[in-house]
Amino acid sequence: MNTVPWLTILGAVPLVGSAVVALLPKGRDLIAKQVALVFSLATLALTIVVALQFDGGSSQPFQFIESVPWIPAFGISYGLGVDGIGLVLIALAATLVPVVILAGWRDVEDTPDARGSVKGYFALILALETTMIGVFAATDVFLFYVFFEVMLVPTYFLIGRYGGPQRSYAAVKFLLYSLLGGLFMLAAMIGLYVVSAQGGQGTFNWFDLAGMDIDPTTQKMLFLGFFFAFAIKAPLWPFHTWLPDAAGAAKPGTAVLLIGVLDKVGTFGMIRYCLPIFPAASEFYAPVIIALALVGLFYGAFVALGQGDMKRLFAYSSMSHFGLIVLGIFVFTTIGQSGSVVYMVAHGLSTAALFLAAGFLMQRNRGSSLIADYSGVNKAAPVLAGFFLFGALATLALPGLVSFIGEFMVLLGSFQRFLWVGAIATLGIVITAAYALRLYQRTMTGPVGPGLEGIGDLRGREITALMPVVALTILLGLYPAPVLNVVNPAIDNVMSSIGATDPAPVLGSTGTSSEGTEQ
Amino acid sequence: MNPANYIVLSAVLFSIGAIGVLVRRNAIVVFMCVELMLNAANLAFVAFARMNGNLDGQVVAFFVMVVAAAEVVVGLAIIVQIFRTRRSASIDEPNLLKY
Amino acid sequence: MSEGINLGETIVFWVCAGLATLGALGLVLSRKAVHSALWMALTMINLAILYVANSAPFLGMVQVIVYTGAVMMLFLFVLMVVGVDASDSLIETIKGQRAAGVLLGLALGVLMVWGIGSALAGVAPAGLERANEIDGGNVQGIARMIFTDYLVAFEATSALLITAAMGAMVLAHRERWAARPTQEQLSKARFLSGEHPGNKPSPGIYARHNAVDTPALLPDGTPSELSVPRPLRARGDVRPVDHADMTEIAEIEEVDAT
Amino acid sequence: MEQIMPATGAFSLIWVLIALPLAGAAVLLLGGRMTNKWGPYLGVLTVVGSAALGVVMLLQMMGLPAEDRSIQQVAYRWVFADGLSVDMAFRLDQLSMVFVLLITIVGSLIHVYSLGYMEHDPDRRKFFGYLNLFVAAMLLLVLANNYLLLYVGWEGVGLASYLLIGFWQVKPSAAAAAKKAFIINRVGDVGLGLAIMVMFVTFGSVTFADVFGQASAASEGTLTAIGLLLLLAACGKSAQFPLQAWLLDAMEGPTPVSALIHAATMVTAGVYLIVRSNAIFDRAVWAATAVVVVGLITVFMGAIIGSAKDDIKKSLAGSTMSQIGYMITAAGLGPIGYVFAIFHLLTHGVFKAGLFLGAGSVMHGMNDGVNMRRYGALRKVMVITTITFFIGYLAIIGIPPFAGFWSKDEIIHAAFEKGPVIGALLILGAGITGFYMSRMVAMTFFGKARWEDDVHPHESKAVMTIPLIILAIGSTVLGMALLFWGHIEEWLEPVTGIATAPSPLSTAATIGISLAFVIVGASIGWIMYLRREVPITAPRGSLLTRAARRDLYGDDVNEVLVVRPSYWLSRVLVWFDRAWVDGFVNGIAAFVGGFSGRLRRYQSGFARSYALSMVGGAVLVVLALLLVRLS
Amino acid sequence: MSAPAFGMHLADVVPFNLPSIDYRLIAPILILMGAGLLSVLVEAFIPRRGRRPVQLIVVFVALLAAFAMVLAAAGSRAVTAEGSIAIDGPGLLLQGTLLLVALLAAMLMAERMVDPSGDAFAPRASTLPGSEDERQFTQRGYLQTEIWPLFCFSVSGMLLFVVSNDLLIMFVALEIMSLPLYLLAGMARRRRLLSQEAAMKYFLLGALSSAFFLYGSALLYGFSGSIDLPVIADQITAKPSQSWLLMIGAAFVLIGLLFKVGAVPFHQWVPDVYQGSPTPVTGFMAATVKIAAFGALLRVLYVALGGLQWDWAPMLWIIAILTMVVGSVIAITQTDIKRMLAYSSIAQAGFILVGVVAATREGLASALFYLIAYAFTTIGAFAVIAMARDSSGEATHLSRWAGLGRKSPIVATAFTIFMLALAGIPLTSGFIAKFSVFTAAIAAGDTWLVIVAVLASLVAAFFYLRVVVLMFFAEPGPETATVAVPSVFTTVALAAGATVTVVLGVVPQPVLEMVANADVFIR
Repeated sequence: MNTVPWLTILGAVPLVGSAVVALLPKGRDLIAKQVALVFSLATLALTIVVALQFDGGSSQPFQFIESVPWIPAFGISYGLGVDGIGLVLIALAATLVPVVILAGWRDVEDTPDARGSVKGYFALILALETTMIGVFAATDVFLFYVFFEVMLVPTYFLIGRYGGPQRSYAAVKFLLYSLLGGLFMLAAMIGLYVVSAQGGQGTFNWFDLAGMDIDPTTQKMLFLGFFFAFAIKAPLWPFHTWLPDAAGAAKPGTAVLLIGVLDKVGTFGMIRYCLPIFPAASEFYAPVIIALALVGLFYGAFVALGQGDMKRLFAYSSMSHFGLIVLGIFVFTTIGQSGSVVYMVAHGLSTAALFLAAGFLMQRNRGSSLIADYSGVNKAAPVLAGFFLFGALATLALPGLVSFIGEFMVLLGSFQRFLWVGAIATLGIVITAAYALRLYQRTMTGPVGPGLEGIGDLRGREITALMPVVALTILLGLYPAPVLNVVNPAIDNVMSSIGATDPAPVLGSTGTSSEGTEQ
Repeated sequence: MNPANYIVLSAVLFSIGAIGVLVRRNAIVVFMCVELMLNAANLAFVAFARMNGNLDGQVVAFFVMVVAAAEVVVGLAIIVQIFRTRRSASIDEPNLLKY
Repeated sequence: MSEGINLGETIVFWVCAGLATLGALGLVLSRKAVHSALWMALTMINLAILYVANSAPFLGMVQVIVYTGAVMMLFLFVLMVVGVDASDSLIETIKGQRAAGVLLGLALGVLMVWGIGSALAGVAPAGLERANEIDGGNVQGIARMIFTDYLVAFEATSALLITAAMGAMVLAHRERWAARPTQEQLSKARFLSGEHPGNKPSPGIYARHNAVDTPALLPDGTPSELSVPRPLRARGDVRPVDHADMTEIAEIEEVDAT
Repeated sequence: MEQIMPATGAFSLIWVLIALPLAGAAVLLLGGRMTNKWGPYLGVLTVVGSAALGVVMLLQMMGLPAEDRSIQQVAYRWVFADGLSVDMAFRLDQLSMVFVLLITIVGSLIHVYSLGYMEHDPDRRKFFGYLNLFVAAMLLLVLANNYLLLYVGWEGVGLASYLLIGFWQVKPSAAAAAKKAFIINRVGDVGLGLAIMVMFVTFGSVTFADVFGQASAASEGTLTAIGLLLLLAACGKSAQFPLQAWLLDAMEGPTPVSALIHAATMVTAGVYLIVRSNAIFDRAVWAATAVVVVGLITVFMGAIIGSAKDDIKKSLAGSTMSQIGYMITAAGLGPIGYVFAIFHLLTHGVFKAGLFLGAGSVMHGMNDGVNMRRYGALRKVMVITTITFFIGYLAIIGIPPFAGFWSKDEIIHAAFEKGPVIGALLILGAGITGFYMSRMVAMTFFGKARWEDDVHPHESKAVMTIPLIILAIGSTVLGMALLFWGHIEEWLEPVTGIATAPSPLSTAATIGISLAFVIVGASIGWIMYLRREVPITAPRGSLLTRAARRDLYGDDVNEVLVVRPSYWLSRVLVWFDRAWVDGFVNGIAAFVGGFSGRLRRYQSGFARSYALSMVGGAVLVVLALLLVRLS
Repeated sequence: MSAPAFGMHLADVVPFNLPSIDYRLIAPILILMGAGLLSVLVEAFIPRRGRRPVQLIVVFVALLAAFAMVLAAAGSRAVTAEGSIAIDGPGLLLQGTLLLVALLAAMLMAERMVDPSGDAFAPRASTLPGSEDERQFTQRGYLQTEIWPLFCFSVSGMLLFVVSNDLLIMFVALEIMSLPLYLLAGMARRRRLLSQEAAMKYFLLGALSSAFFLYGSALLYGFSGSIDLPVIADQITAKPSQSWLLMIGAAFVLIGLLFKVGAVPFHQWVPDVYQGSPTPVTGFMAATVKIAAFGALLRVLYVALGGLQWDWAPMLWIIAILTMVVGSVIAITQTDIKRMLAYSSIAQAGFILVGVVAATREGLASALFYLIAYAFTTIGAFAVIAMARDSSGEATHLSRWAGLGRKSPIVATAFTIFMLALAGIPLTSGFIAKFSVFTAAIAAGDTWLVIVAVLASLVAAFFYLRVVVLMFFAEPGPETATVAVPSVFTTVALAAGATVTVVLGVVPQPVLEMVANADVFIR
């Protein structure tokens, strides 16, 4: 066992960074940025150290376990630990934060009506990172909830203070919507605690709760509470309307963290909490959820197709992708769930690429995010256009990129369980291509639009910020083993905890059976 | 006669006092109505003391008189203060605080 | 039934109950606040009688002295301050307040009377003889309880009384921010100001116009503007003295004189 | 069960085949401006390197016994989860070998040609990067040992195609064409993806070896499903009916791209896919029949479109469609057709590349004009181009001994074996081929010059003409070489299965008949466009001509059936999202706000009102308590 | 009647047993009352200039001494003063909290830096608003130091209220607590018309509620023959008949207490009084009256009416729902921050009632915790409100708070912490409080009540966050209030409020243990 509280250290580093940045004297903006970057890089380095120590082959799905009693009165402990799923999502967060910091280097200065200070912006981002790490590392449901909710606060400020014209409305809507889900989850969580207390001292310990046998009726009620919160977060159709507003109002960097990491908490929560703790309820609700996921997949894609605003388009596209992730989780196949996790990572990266590239573009044109305001950027800023295209391709899950692996695994897993679901979902890839390329065509190609002639191409810093994302997208696409190696055991654990088994191939491995078809 | 009649009387007085509070506009009269309600309570205490056969009720009634006296002083002081400011003892007139 | 209620008490009850209710209704229904207060006093006195009838002679006395004597006097006193004539208009200004108030009050009364009546139907009073005997009397009994069982409450009421005194003083006592000037100081100030030290002449009274705007005539026959109120002077509303009038007046006077 | 050999010797470098152009692409695309100068040469070198390596491998493979020629190289485990394991693994067998050679050699030639053709383009570094990317993806497509990896190559070439069609993005038409190509291809990709899923669900694996090995055990229904889905994929990539609409627009790309991607290699990937999956089609009669039907329809669609277009590249594109229709038809014929499908694919790859490059050379001299009605009499100023183009012409219409003759004839021949109707239709198609190709040659190189004023046609530079010459030579000899020297039937037999030899008698008959049709068609073409003056503005033409000019209404059908409905659906959903989904949420907020505004009016400021509510509350509380007790 | 009342021989008198009073246990109450008396004397004998410091010393020393006595009594469980006073876990806990919160409130009341003309109270409450007298007194820097004895008495009443074990002492304590508050409410330095109006409304409605309480006591006395809470409880179990007396009596007593708590429909005084009173008094009232009233309410419900749980639970259910919903909903359209916090306090009362309804030990403990958390947060919030000023005094209109976060980030951040706590965001005391209340309610089977509470929390979150939005997301303009630089008093109160709010959110275990150990009333 580990004696070093790695996860605590990991979470503490950005928090300390946040405090340091916040306490810097006014006007030392450059130093604030540099300090923020250093801390975020240190976090990334630590994450890599942790990831390298993670033993994917171990029989123990959760590692780096820490547990200290926190509020014994309610059986609450400060419990941390990661399995493969948590680890890759933490890694995703740790990767994206320095990227966002670097990309947002001049976000505050370049927004004339920004409400906050430079150091505040970066302090909030670092604080957000702490909560992101915490939420993925918590093994105590209560602790998870705390991070889940506290996470809203820095995000709220990031949107509301540093966002675009609709920021206030969007921030409040985001917060209230999330709180609504969170409060229902709180009620369900308390219900869970009360159920666990029926046999003596109640607990919030995930390991105990996951091993608990709850009667199906109760499960169904409690499940709804948790699922509702996650469905809002993810966001699943029809609980999504906060996302376009929030993403539309937020700075690109904020939007990347919001969609790329924060929203993953929803899908992460489903796979970590809904399934293992409420297996019977999960099974009961799966058809409905799958239906919602499918609706969301196509709904999001079609609305994205009709969007005139880039940021909103990305939001709807994400909604569509979240439909896919949720689908992968609730078809109860190893492949589908592994795929979902891979897709979470992939989506984080692709969102980052696309959103940041779009952000760089908008910054060059008075912050306009209207597609109609752009044309022929490729001519004026070819490198920018290149990254933009890369982002679009990552979004449409081009094979060879990591998003393809995730998407395909989800589709395959769905197909494996429910033939028609998988088949219908697969049709989504056409619409995805349609809106992604339509966006590129409208903005980047054709004659250079008015006012765009001299916008200037990406600078070194901007390219530096984008490169890691691009590189990871390609590398993991060609060699996803680092992710799959740690995710697969965790998924096996989830599958066994819900008692689901994969459908065997029709012919089996021996190939002797000639019976049966896919019908 | 049933000793409960005392209690019934007190209930009637209490209700009349309550109605007075609701329909009268002069703050002093309203306050007198409240005093009437306290008196009704006192009557109930006294009657109950007799019915229960212990003196607690009478003691309470005694204390209530003391308390009521103090309350009257404070209340009247407040009313006088308002009157001096507004030249009116109407309870409806101070109506700046609302919604 | 250890202690029946005799006829005398029954009569007393019905009389006093009737009067008390009458007083209460009078309190609520009188338009003039003073009348209300007097009706209230009627109720209180009757209640005092009922206390006595209920084996609470001490309380009956206290009721008369403290309530009717002190509290009601205070009420009346304040009423005097506020204005004896203060009366409510009959028009209810808050929509529906009166109807709703009466309705709710009646509902409350009905609920209470019905509930209490049914709860106490057939209950006999235990009587206070035994309780009074323990200490040798009603007053002694109350005294003992006040100084033993309810000592803390008794002590605590002192805080209440001090608060009351304090409150009355804070809100009603007008402190001076400077020493009150003496008679001498006042008269000196009056003369030193250089203004007209004595009474100003009253306006001339010629009831042919708005009389206050008419200056008085000094003994020498000249009009004195000082006799016209200052606001009118400031507005320039001083009626000029018409000499035709003067002679006319003189003639009239002469006629009168003769 | 076939035997799969580990990679030894030169075969251990299979991955290098792909990696070399890929590295070139990476350097070119990421290197930025500093590679402007030498980048294109690097691009050429990497492809030539791959070609050389391919030749070495061919030699090594030829040295092996026929049953040991299926080489597999596993790089690493790629995608895996419980029950799923897909390797990054390559398979080099006889079929992929010929593709490797076709891709790298034709690719090299086109790279070289492009050095000249793109000389003055400011973005030519990117062009070469994309081309390299294409070559890498195409090699991955043919070298993959499983369907999933094939899928990567499959979309990879789609991406390269997208990038190259839209290379001149400033032209909105080019950008639109690129998008259209990608999206229509995506429809095909759905087929491939679903096919892979059915395979996985059925066989538990997606490697060629496992799928083909167990295919006999699967039910015919399953195999039919897989076959039809693969056909859908092939239709998308190979521009077969009903997913043909993109190919004509794809001519917006630079001409070398049209030659390499939209004639010689990528568009034939569908043929490769079907032939590669022969184990499935052999056991799925209906799927195979569907393949034939699709192929036949496309033969005629392509030919008719090719006959009507005045744009030289579009006409050639129609021709490509048609020729691939031949291949697809052949692939649908079963074991007797596979080999000839591939055979025709190879010869077509060479002569069509030559034709396209020739067209490119012509355009180069004509200030990038593509309208054949403004050509004419170019034989006088472009001798080499004219000769090489003419050789390609002879090859495509199938005049012996040029390459096309052998391969097309074999297909027609095999079709007759399957059924006389198919054969007859193919012969008819050959006749139309003769017509439109003659028309093209006549309009371009013969007749009177109808050039626009400022056009000064000239022969292209050597860097462009040398590839033309090489391809012309290929167009001349390749058919014979492969048939008589290379024994392509025997070479491919381990992969495609034993083809029953066609009877020689029918051979002679079919040759005769088809030649006759070709000559008749060609004559009509020559007569129509050489005897009469070619009008500069196209005459209105017949109903068929007009339909063909509009791509036989392919775009209109798409527009009505797909584009417009999608557009309206997205509009409706955008509205629905705002008005109803978001409106509902905001409506709740507004409702609470309004409720609040109404509720606060009860706080009237009158103490008596407050007292009223207290007394009312008291009544209610008493009632509530009593009710609870009474109930 | 034969016994002569007078002239009796001493020997004839029945032995007069001195009442058994454990003065150690009631010392906190006595200390505060004594302090009140002492400060009356200070008013009488110390020259005007010296009064304020002496009064402050008296008050602070008394509060601290009383707190020390509460600490010393920790763990005691005794009924003393002949059954009038019950010292037990909840009582002591609430007394301790009351004293600490009162200490902070006293600091706010003592503040005289934020207003250039003095403290928050009228220099002389008896002067007419706008009169020459008022101007002169203001100019001369007069301070109404009589607030201190009133304050002391009020606190002593609260201390007594939460430990009173019979209905009489409860009534007396209620009045001791309330009368000074009625007076203090009317003594604001600025906006005196509002202040006086608040005092009158508070007084008249308070007197009405007292009448209800008293009449209810009478009926309970009639039912049980005693005014001792435990005896009433015994009688309830002993004689289930005569339920009408009991029911109406219980209802009236509860009405009296629910009024003080600010529960709907007895809540309407709250917004007016909170808005009109001097801000330190509002803070004091909001924090302490809530504690004291809930303490008494819990004692009556759990001790005297424990046997009637099935009767009052549904009624309280409805009241809790009404209170949460009405409070939260009306608050969202408020434009005055004090008024908004008043509605917020109504809503918070509803949340506490959720714990009360549970009628379990956990329910009691959770309500206690909620009270503690709420009190410190509230006092902190009012400290901030007292500091936000413009030329006319306190800037309580919400529009004045726009952009405050930019102008005074530290104070705005503190206020944000309070708002987040009231909204129940984790890592603040408010969250743990809500959490424990909901836990108790769900454990008691009141799931639907919790779901309503959850929805009300959401609505509540909206208006709490609206302030945050205003402070941080809007640009400061000329209208924006200025945060006055306070003296050490307000600073300490603010810091203490914020610290407790955060500490109770992060490490609530010690306090949770305390409330868990204090979850049973003595009977």
